Amino acid sequence: MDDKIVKPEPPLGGPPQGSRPHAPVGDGCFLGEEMKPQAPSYKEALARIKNWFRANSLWVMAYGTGCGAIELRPLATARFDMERLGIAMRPTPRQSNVLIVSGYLAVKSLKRVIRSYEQMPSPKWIVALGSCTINGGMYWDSYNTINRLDLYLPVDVYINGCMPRPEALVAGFQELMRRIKKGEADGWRHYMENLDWYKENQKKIITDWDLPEYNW
Amino acid sequence: MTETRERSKEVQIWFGPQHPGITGNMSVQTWLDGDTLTRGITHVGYLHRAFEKLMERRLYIQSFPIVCRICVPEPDTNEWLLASALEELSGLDREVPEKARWIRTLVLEMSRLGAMLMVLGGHAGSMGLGPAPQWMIALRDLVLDRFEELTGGRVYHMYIVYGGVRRDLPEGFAERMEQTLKTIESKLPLIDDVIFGSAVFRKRAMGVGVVPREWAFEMGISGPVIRAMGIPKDVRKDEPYEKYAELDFDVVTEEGSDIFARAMVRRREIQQSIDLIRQILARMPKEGPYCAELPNMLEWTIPVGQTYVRAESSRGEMGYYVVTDGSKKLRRVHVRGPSYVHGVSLLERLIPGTNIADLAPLMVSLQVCPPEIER
Amino acid sequence: MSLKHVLQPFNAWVQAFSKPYTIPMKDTMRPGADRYRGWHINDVEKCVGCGTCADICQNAAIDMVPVKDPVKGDSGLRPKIDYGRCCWCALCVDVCTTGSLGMSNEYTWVEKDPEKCRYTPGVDAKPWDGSEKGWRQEEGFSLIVKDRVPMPMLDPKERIKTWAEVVVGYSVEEARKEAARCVSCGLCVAACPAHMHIPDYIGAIRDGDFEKALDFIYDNNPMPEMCGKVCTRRCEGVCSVGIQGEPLAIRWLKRFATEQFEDFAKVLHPEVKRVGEGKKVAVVGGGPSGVTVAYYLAVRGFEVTIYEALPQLGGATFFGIPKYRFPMPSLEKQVDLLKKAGVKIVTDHRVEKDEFRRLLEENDALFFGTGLMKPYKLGVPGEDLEGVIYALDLLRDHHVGKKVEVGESVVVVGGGNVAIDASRVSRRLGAEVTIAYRRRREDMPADDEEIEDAEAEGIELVTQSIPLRVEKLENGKLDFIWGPAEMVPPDRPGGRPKPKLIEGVENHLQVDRVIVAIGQKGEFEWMPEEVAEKVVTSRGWVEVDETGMTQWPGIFAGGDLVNSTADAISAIADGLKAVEGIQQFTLEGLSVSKS
Amino acid sequence: MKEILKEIEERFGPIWERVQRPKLAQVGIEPAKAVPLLTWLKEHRGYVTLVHLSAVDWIEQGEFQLTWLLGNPETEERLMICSRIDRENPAAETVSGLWPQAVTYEQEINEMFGVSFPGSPRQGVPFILEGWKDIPPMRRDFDTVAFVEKHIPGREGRKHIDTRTYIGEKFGEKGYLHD
Amino acid sequence: MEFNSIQEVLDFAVRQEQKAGRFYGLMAEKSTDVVARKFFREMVGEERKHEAKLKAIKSGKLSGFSGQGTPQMNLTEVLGEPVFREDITLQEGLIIAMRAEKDAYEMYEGLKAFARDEELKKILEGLAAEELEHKARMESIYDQVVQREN
Repeated sequence: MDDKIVKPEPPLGGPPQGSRPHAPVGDGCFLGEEMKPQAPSYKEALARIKNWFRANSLWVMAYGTGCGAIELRPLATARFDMERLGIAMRPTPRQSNVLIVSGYLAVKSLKRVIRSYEQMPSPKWIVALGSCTINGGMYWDSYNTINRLDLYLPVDVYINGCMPRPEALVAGFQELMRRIKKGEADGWRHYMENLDWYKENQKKIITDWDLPEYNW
Repeated sequence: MTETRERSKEVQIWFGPQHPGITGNMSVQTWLDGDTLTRGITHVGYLHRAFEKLMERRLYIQSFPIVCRICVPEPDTNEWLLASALEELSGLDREVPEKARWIRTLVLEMSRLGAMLMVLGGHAGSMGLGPAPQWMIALRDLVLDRFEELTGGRVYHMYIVYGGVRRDLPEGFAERMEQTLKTIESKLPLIDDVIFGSAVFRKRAMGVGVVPREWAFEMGISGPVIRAMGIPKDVRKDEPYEKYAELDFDVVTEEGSDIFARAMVRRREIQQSIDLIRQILARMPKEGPYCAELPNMLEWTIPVGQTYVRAESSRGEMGYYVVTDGSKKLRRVHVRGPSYVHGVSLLERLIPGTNIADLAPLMVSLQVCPPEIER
Repeated sequence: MSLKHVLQPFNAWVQAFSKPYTIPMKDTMRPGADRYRGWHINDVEKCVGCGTCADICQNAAIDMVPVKDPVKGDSGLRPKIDYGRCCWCALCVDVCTTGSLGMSNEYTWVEKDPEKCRYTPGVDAKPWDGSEKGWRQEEGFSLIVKDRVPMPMLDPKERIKTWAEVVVGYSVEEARKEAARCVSCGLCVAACPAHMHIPDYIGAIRDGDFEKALDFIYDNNPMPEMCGKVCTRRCEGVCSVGIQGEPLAIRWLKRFATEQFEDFAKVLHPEVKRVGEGKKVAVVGGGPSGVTVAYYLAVRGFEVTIYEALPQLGGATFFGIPKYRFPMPSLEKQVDLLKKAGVKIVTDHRVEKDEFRRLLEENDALFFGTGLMKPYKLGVPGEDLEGVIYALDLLRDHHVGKKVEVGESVVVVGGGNVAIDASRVSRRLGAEVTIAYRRRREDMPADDEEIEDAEAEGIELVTQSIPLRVEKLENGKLDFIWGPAEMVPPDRPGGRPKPKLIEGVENHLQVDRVIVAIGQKGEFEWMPEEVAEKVVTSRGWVEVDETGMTQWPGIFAGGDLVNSTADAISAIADGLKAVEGIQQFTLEGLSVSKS
Repeated sequence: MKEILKEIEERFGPIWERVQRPKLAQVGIEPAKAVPLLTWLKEHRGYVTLVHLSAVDWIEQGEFQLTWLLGNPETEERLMICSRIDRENPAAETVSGLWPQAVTYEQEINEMFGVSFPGSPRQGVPFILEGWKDIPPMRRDFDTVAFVEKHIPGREGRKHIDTRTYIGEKFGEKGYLHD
Repeated sequence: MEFNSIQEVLDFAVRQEQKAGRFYGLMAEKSTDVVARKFFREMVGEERKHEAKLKAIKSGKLSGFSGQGTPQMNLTEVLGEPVFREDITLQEGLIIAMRAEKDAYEMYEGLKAFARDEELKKILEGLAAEELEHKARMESIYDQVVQREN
């Protein structure tokens, strides 16, 4: 597991510093033990190697939440072939560690996306495509789509474009891989630490809340 | 989920919205008796962005870019429908120049070709035939390159506008298009071998998901689904629009009305689109304006009126019911997509008795596009 | 399940030997197509900040942000694009009135911090700033209407035979069609000295609500029909639609709005507090500035009297401008409204020194806008010969109806509107006309449309000519002798280049009349000495502070005497300034009679 | 199209009609006679297909307009039957008996406009929206921007300047007839 | 007219300026047109300024003359020679002023011929240039005020 000790900077527009994390990180979370106080140096090297492997085998969950998913198809198939980058499409959240939010998110979809995201094993990353995830895009005045994704889910990389081309997606994935290798991409840890804040935002927008309270 | 589960041997499964087999973002709540489905309800709303509500808030020119987002694989039909509806209501259709009509027909056919390639890939993919979708999506990507060159955008073209189109054909477009068509044609026989020649596909497609003939007219079924029943219904022939009256092609029909027949109709329509594109490029006028003199788009008002325009999209008859009230904004627009009938009532009537493994191929064969259902 | 179908898929192995589709990794980043819609780029110099791109964007992705302070013709705002909203439809590029906004063909932008996904193209540096390729405006497609609705005009050949009005005026559909071209950016409001609500009244005309249009116009212009016919149209000079096309016909639309009503009083319902009850104001001079002060003070309850020396109100606009541009009845409706507002009008009444002193006693405030009524002389020998006359006198006599004789050929010295009017009047009186102007054609202060009309009517223009002297010939004609001039750079920045005489060369021109129209000056004989001493400057103008008050507290001034632009709308602007000044002055209990 | 319109006029009394295109005509009729007309057209005149059912909100006149679009497969002619119902507790007769797909249309119109179709199978069952507590959103008195401001936070940091008013302020544009 | 030292030349120039000042002062009282009156008063002030400048040069505070080099328009060749009248106008006043400056310029040019040594010549040239500068400024005012539309 990644043993970087530095406290992650809050997500932009995220909760105020020092908000009490839901449960001491580590217990109740799926993998439990990785948050030890001071790691000896060989752990540092081990972490870097793990990150390297992790970065070079990104498994993307096959869930096209928005219109950007259609540009994932040329990426997944022969023309741009993300296989050579080590990226593969996986059917279920249990087997994948990258969730692509490919554009707008209807409130109904947001509920399923949150559930899928929470079913993914840590470490997991979110790639947000297009302008709809940043500030609402074309549907900024629609009563059924969310305007800012980073209020509900921690986003590691934004790929801009409406919709971003396969080449832009390749650049985006390479950026994600670089950030993972450097150990910077830790949106999932931030989600765990500020679960209250995220849950509170999610409940505000999802009216018929019937999701579990914990991050399983 | 919250339904209380009576004690019965029936099992309830949610198929989607996160499922590799689903076509787009919808879910089918199914009740199973062993392997065969006894009942199914379609749930949509996962991609609802309230287009019609938004378009009531936008000027006419501002509704033009949002419309192509309704159906992603084939955006141009939407653009054309809104353009021709408002042209008819405002009287601008008399001024659309000749060349614009030809370019519009070309764009519509290219868009059909791209959508058909992807759906045929979906047919194979839903039955696990790995290589076919790889090739089909790659061929579709070649068509997208031509679109990028012509319209400035890969998937969303925002190109067919009121009064004509936004830009002229770039130089050498016809040659490059011919080159793309040749590449696609060279791959088609190979695709026939892999899909229609494969025993797996034939066994799992023939005789499965049969749509009875008598449902056809009553339910308003259209597109490849009705043509697979042997009924030659095609809007481009029934109510020819743009330049289709001057093109010679005949409606592709198959017998059997099962998944195999529908796939075969789509396969032959790919060839039909390729021939049509060649005809259009041959008869495309060289010079002439490509757009009419538009009024000041920030202040364009259309007199009161209502109309219903329809076009043949790859999934079937797509129509726009547009009502204007004399102001600068639409009073109402209702997008009638073919999937509204195919994906909900027809699918729910076909589900009882089919095997759970055949649900995905059945949905792909009906070419259900969820954003059309909930818009 | 025949064997054929089991084996047939294996044909796929053929594909193993053909060329792969996959694009090699090194050139995955293919450049976008030539007209690809990528990130925005903007030529910040060409852009005038009209905000039309922000209006058309349906995602409200464009905010206009101030980049430099606003000047006439440039609002100083520049579009800032929010890529959390943009959908790359490029409508902003196609609607751009100056063609400065474009799109590059770059498409890659990966960002960690969503706040950074906003920038002002052309101001914030971006790697794709200089890209030539990408979506640009093109000739064959335009979202705004560039050509003006043609205005029916009399044919040049016919109009020199008659005194009928040259500009016929728009019909209702033509006016509404022309008004529909407006993108209501507001640049014209800045250029107009009176800052009229131009986009609002054009919008009202477009919607067919002519009452509202007239109400907007009358909100800060009491002589709209006059402005609708003879204004110098600085607003049309900065109209954003006019940058790549023809500007809106703002002047003719104003005139159209006034032509729809016979009695303005029925249409206008001013709701202004009547603060001036019991206060008396005298206005000397019935020109545009005087009428403005009179009307807007009368509406506020002041008791206003106008003293006009000539038989009709209107000042220079009425007497200086001939009938074919400004027919006599054009002022009736406006003067009628003045009377209905309670203004007492005394015409044919030249205020002299002692009456001026009496007015100072009786009134709380006094406004004078007597304009420049005396012509400057040529100053060359031979000027006092019998054939040399002054343009102002010619126009006034002709206007009042006196018989004016100009003979067959005439030379008009000067390049302003007065010169052009004098030459077109002489043309209509049957003379061959030549205009002698000292500088170049582009320096001519006259309205360029007027110059074109004049040339269309067969008037010859001689530029860079300095008059030397006038001599009497035996056959009774005059010999107008002039020398060529070379241009010398101006001494103060922004000034006009100055003509310098080239000695030794003399050109002769035989004419019946020499009409002098080189400039006008104010006349102060009627003003008491003690007032003139305080008020008049050594250049013959009148100095006023920002409220329009002269050095003498309580005496206000405006019009050509005060401002240097010397056109009707600037006079009205001075009038409006004085209205505020007088209202403030009298409300503070001060009175000119006491000081 | 003319004959069918004349026939409808005779059988069903005063109607408003207009031929929009050679193969598309519009008929306006009172709500009570709408479904009988639809049934008659389906049974006896070959207009077998219900292409779509839509609702239009004429809030100014306080009415909803329901539009049934019927298609005749043989002659490919289309007939648009429109009828106006009152906006206060709107209700209309169901056609789900004639056409199975009408169930979905009626369910959506019920959810989006609040028009109830007594007797239609899935009335009140949410079709598109989930956990919706506000008034039916497609009604024109539902303001989507106000809803978004209240419930869906966006990204701050943007200030909208309207060039028209900005120039007016900067150059001191003033009116003298109204305070 | 023999000068044998710079001081003498400067004294002569100062006397000229004073004479011009009195000449304008006289015209200021007599003319009835308020604009002309104000213009002549302004010219009186102008001449006094020149005088002060010459005195400053005499007393060594100022080093020399700084001509701005306003472009000449030789209007004086073209315009007539108006004579002073009670009701003289600003236009004629300007022409009179231009002519006076031109005469002063020609006078200093003429004196240059008599100057014996280089020093004297330079001072006279400076004075001539100064007068020429004043004439050019008069011409520019004339062009601005009178020739507004020409």
